[in-house]
Amino acid sequence: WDEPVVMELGRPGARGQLFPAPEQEIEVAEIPAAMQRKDRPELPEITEFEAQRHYLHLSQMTLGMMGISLFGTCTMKYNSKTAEAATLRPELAEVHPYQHPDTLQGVLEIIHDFDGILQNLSGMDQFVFQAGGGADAAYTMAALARAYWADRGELGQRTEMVTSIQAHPCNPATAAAAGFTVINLPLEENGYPSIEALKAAIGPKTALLMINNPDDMGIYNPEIKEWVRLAKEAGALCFYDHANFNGVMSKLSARELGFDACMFMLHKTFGAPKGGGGPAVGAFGCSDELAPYLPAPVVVKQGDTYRLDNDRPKSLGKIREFWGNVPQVVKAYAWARAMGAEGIAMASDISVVANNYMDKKLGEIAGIEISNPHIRKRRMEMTRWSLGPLAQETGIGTADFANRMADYGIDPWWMSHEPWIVAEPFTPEAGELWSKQDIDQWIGVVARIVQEARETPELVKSAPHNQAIAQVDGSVFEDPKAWAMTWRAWQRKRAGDAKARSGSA
Amino acid sequence: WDEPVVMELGRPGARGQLFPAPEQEIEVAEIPAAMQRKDRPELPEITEFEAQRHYLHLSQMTLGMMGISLFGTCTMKYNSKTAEAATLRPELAEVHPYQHPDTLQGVLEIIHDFDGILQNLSGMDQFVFQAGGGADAAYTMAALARAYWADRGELGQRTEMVTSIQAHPCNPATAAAAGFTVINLPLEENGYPSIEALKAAIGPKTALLMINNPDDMGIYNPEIKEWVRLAKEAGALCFYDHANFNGVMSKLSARELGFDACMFMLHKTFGAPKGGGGPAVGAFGCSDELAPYLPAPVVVKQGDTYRLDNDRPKSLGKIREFWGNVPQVVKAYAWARAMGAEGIAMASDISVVANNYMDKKLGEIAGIEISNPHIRKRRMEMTRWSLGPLAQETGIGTADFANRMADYGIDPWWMSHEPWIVAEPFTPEAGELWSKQDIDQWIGVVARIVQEARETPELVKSAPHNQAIAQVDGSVFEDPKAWAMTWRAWQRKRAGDAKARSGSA
Amino acid sequence: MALSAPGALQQMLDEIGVKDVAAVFEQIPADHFRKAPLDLPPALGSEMELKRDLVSKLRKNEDCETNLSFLGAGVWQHHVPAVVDEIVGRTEFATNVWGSYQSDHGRNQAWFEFSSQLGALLNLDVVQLPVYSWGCAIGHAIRMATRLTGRRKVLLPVLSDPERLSVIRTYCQPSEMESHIEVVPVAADPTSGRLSISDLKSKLGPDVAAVYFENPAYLGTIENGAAEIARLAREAGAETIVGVDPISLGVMMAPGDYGADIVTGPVQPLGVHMHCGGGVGGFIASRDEERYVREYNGFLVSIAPTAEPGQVGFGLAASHQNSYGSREHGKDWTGNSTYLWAIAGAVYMSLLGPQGFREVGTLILSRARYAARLLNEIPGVKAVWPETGFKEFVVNFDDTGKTVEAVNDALRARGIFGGKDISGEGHGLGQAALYCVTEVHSAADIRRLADAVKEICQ
Amino acid sequence: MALSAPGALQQMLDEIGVKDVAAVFEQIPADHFRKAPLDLPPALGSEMELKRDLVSKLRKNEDCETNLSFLGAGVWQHHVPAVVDEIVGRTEFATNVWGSYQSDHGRNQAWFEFSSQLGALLNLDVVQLPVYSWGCAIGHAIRMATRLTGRRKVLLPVLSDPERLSVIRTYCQPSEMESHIEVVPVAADPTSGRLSISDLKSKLGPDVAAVYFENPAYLGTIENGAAEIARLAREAGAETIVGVDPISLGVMMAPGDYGADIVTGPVQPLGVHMHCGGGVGGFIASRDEERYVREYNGFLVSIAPTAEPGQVGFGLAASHQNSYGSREHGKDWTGNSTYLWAIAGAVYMSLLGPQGFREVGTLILSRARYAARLLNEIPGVKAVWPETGFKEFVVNFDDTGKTVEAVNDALRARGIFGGKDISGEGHGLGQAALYCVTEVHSAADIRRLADAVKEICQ
Repeated sequence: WDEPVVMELGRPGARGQLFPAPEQEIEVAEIPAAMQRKDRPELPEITEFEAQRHYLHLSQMTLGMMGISLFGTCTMKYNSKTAEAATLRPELAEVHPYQHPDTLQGVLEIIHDFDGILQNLSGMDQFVFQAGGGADAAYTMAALARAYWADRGELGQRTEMVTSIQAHPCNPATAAAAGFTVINLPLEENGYPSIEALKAAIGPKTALLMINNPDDMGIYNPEIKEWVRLAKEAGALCFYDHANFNGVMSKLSARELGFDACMFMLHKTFGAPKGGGGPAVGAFGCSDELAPYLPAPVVVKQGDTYRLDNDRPKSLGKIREFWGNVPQVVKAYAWARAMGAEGIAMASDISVVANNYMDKKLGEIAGIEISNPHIRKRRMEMTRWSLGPLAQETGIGTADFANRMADYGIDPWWMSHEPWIVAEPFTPEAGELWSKQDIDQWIGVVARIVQEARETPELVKSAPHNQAIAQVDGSVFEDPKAWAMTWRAWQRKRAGDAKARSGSA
Repeated sequence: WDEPVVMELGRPGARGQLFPAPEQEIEVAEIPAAMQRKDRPELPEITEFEAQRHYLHLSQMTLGMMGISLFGTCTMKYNSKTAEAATLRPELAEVHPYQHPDTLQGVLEIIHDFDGILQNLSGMDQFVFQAGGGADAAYTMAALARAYWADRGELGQRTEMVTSIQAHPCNPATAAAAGFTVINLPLEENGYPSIEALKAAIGPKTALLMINNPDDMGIYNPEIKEWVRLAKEAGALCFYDHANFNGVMSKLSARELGFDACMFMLHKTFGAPKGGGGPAVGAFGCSDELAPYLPAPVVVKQGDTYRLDNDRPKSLGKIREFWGNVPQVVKAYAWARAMGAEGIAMASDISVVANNYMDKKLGEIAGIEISNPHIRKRRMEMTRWSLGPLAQETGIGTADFANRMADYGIDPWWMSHEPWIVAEPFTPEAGELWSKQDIDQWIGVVARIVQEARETPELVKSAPHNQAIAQVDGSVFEDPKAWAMTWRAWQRKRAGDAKARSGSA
Repeated sequence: MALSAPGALQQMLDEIGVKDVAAVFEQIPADHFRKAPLDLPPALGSEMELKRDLVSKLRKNEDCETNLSFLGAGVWQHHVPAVVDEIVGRTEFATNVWGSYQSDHGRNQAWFEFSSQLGALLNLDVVQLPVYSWGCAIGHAIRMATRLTGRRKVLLPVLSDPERLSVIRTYCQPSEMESHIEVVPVAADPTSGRLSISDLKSKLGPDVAAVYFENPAYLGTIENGAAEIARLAREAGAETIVGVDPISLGVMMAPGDYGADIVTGPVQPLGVHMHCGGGVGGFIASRDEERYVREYNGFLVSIAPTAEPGQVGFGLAASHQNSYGSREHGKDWTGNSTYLWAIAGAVYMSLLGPQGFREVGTLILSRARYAARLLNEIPGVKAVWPETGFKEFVVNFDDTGKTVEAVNDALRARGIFGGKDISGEGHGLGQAALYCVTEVHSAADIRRLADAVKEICQ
Repeated sequence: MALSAPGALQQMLDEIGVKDVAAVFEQIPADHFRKAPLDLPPALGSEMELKRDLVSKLRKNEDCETNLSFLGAGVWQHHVPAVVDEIVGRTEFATNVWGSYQSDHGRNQAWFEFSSQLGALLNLDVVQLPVYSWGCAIGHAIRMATRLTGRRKVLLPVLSDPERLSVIRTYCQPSEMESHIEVVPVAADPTSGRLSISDLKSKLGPDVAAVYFENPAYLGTIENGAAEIARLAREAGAETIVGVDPISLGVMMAPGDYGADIVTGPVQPLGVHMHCGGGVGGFIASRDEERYVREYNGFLVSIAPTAEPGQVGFGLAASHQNSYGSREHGKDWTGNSTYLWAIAGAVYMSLLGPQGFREVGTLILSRARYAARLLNEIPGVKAVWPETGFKEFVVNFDDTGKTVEAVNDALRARGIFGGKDISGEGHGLGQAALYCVTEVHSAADIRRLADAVKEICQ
């Protein structure tokens, strides 16, 4: 579709949604003059049919999960329509969080039961679902650490958070936003920081350790138990960022490894849909020792009744309003119930096997190279790869490659979080969703673009060619005179351009 | 998408839907040996995700109402998602028609109220909704006429149904299927049959007259009151096929014109969705005199309670099981309530004005010609046009034209029902849905293809070019050796072909 | 309506060159315009008010999700997978109009996949897109048989569903019509409910166009003698028309394998909600022989090569024989039908696959037998033919001294919809109800029913 | 899982060249594997069982469709158009992952249209995609202001929502932290509930980074002095941060027009269901000045030309400053957020248009005032500041001798959810409840409430 921006559609007076006038017995009220709106907001005026058609067109111009996407670090899952449909029922969609708990027994029961499931998977003692994503759960950890150390009167001293340079950016970012100084440990040749570096970093100033394992390169830190031991010896709290839980579900228990707290991403590992970036949930779990600091409310069971426990004087406060993205919790509960213990174990098996199959097939393509190639052990559920050799040979980098992938109906790959440790990185993750046919087709596309990079590099450089739009001019995104985050700004700047042009003509 | 047929997908053992084993306390039962299935049905084996993705791809390869469609005789309408969502609630979707009426009061109330609305629009005394479409409503009329004449002991004599050659094919077809002899009246120069022809056709053998007005050419028979008078004088029943009601809503009353019965297509005039060919509803209404012959049950109100009246000894029997496509009735009710009397009148105004605007614009394109060009009066809500001049000039006919339209994201037009009275016909209908921009764009495409027909006729002949598939080889559709209505048949015939080829090689 | 925006209509009137709306209605004589003004309920102009009106009315219904229902007999409560609802609800499919192979390739492929998968269940090569209902499918099939044989009599079981039978009779016309088709009932074996082979033999003859029977039959019984019936019909030169429940075909023999010539059945079990009876549709299938294909009334979707080698497309085969192509000379008639349910069926069958059909068939059968057994154990309550059914079975209450109506009223007060009351249907089965048990009924549900019936009948 | 099909996994193991699944987990030391076996509830392997489990549990809830609810305070019951539900539910959008301009152009355009339309309501040129909630948006805005000004104190109304305030405090850190931001309340004018200008003046000074207020405010009051507050803040060198309810902006002045520097607000009123609080999201907006743009934490979608002349595409502007680009040096942090609600909002705003926002604003205002009047007429019941509100207002029950809890329990027994109990919030308003009335509440609903309250309080 050659679809205009909605602001360009319509005609004066067209209506997509009518509201009745107030009933006869109701006097029509007005906003006080000082605060009355005098202008008409410059919104489009279109019919309901036109709005529907426009957004249906836009949906069709969105690849989403309609093709094959081995998008690393995000763990592609099937998002059950059954769970989706259940959460859209009025019994959940039309429910207010301030209703009396007697009227919320169904949803509280589900949250409570799901809490129990996560407790079992992690060994933690209590979960809350307030955080709006994985990063927000990391922030919850940082805020909880503040409350914990403040309660002990040590917050003034415990000012540092230790992590790895390979940890997801949300860990250092949230810790910093919470007021901690971030210490990033560099990676060694074996793909993870050394014990020595850790020892040097931790001490009486360390408030907490935030770490994920395996990391995005697919490397598991085999010294993690020792890390936790050392950190706790120094008094620090240990947080397990379980973003990459998919490959170790049923294999590892955060608590058994010694961690005090962990988080799961329900929109990722637990099959809730991602919505193109939320609503999401970072489920945060911790030990009984840390539970008093959790954000309120916590769902508890008293006899046969479920209640919201708001009486938590040591609580860190609120991470966000209400209890979290409840429908996503229900979807995650549905996923866990549909899978059961065996299904969860099998999903983890499949995701790691499939990833290794993918690694093997990618390894057969000349010009791309696995990260830390000297590490011979099989990677976990995702693997960082490098297009470095091909880029040196042909000038085609990972961003060019991504541009071209969409032409084959395949989502551009995920390159890497910052910092890029390997040259021209890309990070595929096979997961348990895709069939062998899907993975083979994906690898076939990679092989084909590698060939194109050698034979017709211009074709790759100037991609995409058969998508809705051509390559975007990226220069505007960092140029205050050109960027335009709204139609208003675009109109103004285009008018400015036109004026400038006519002025110079 | 280059989407395979579902039978080609999957792998042995893949599952899209699991069922539990019977509970412990239940003995697993078996079908008697004589009737047990021994073979495995050759169905695809795919996952739920793969099934979803496959059918989502197919949906995206369906233009449907995603573009602009001035598809004549079908009256394109906006199909409200509000009504759709309401009917998908368990309160209607999970309702069984044999439930006790006490448990059906909501849906019975809606049906009863909608009956009242249709009574008002038509002047008839009772409506039923059993017929599964307009054709089925015509069949209802034919079957009712049988019951009526049988009740009077005249069925042996009243054996003929009179209609116009331009009436929708369902009228003669259903009357013939019901056992009547069909008399088709030819059209005169003025676009409708003459009173003389009618007089010659009707008499003591005439059981009924079935007629629509205006017809698909957009011509209104101004003598229709005289027709009805003459037919009733001969004792015949008069049925108004209100397929083209959209342009005369609020303008005409079937009863005031003298008709005994009429039908409305709820999936067309009343805004229920078409579903690509149903479920649909032909609402059938008649006078009190004919009501005893209606198919049972009829929804009636007794005091404050709604009931299903099954006690109708003179009933024609059942047209189909149960009461009809109830959700479509609810959607039509919703449409009528959303529009109200004024909205309905305005929709009819708009549809006829828009059609005349379209006529004016089409008339400016050389090579296409309005039907019966000597009739100068403005057409009703649709107009039959002819591509005859262009076909003579360029060899491009209406079917070629339709093939090419899809390339512009526009539904191929409706050509004409049989028989084709004008050369290379097409029948656009502007309706009240489309904006002026939409109609202008549609006409722009027609003008452009006319130009292509002159400049690059091969391009048009070999269309489509940018649709999911290229031009289909139509020869197989009438060839018993080639047609294949199932994958089984296709496999068998392809294998036969391969064998034949290898034999001849 | 885009053109209801202020001024939009006037702009068009100006372009046309008329001064007001009345001018475009010039064809209608003045005395034809209606005199009675429209008197409709007030408009619910806002979506908000409209939704509230609809929802508040529909909430007056009781449904089979809140209540436990054992109603069947032509529309049955089966599990509808959420993906089926999604696909059927896609606006591309739901609001689709007529389409063409160019613009609606995806829909046409889904249609073909419906026929293909149903053909795999039936072991038959030709499957038409569904007609309005199962009863209508039988009606058309019988008319096909009369055209094929030139005969005008059809035999069918005396224990037929009065609802479908009434539809069939409408298709066969009153006896006063010249083209009348005579409908002759064949007796049932009282010990099994199955068709009486001896009575069938006595009624078969050179005037019989077709024998129709169902498998499982209206009262749930499995017709073990199906092959024998088909053989006898064939010997008499008659067509064998069978009605089957497609959800049984993972465990029951495909009708194509026991000699059925024309097969009909309901579409609703394949992923369509009950919709208060609005979920019905009926299929017709046969072998791929030209004599059969030439008698179909509706849409036959064929796969076909396209101008691009190796590519396939889809279109309507033998379309000139339908009423669109041939008016009164066409085969019966067609028009808007229930084609959206073909898409539902395609998705449903692809989700289940061979193993899913086997599992669901076994589950239904086992649970239905369990229900029959539990009810049969209640004093005074008798499951008639308890070991011969698939998902439906007849329960007799004569010895409880209660009418089915009384039992059902009492059940309803307990949130249970009892089986369909068939006492008045003239089958000679006394105070009897037809119970339906499917995969949605757990053992606990069935026990809840049995406990309630026990309590009521004591 | 396609690879759970029998043999499928083995095929891959063979290709990899290992003999069993354990081999691919070779990186994990043996003593790291969990010892406690998984002990989860039994799997609900079939969709049918899963659906029944979910539905039967959710049906234990009471909802605001069956009951009449007057709860608001951060999530409000508004009408959600069916088309919004459709678009948001499209699998393309709902299951979308991260996307790129190449593959997800449509989604990016919808995002841009959200910002563009909201910008038109706010009369501001920069709108970020929503963060987790309104409270979070305020938190980020305050942190932006401290970075912009280098000051570490924020003034806000004493009559703030404790829920949002708690979130804000979390963003401002405990006082023990070096980078602590001090949160200082400004008194309210007791006769109107509005911000006390004199108290504001007394607290403004060279250490104040920002003044935050809401319009309408937590307790529903309209801040007539908004322009004055912004002027005073500007004079003191502080940023003016405003919180607005976007559904009010058809009738209330755009914050861009009274001097707001940074504007925040909830997204949920724009076409998102309450979802038990899971429907929230918060927006941040400002003028298009580089100093502001450089302080945003999340996703700013910009329109941009493409390689094809005349064509436009979309991408993320200033993305290096967020935490993906700069880790701990980024502006606060970002991650998965509530971007699906941006699409809901885009559809919602396009459906309403300028006239729809005017109508819905007038309707809400008029009905809320009507409700306040009816309740105020009940002996002992007092609408506090009845003429200053938009959709929410405070009702005091002191003179009835009843607690809000008792009134609400009695209302609940009548199918009515009374207003939020704010008696314990320390605002000194006695036994008081915050009532919310929107376009969904008809005059009859409001009378039903008033009649019930009257009956209860007599």
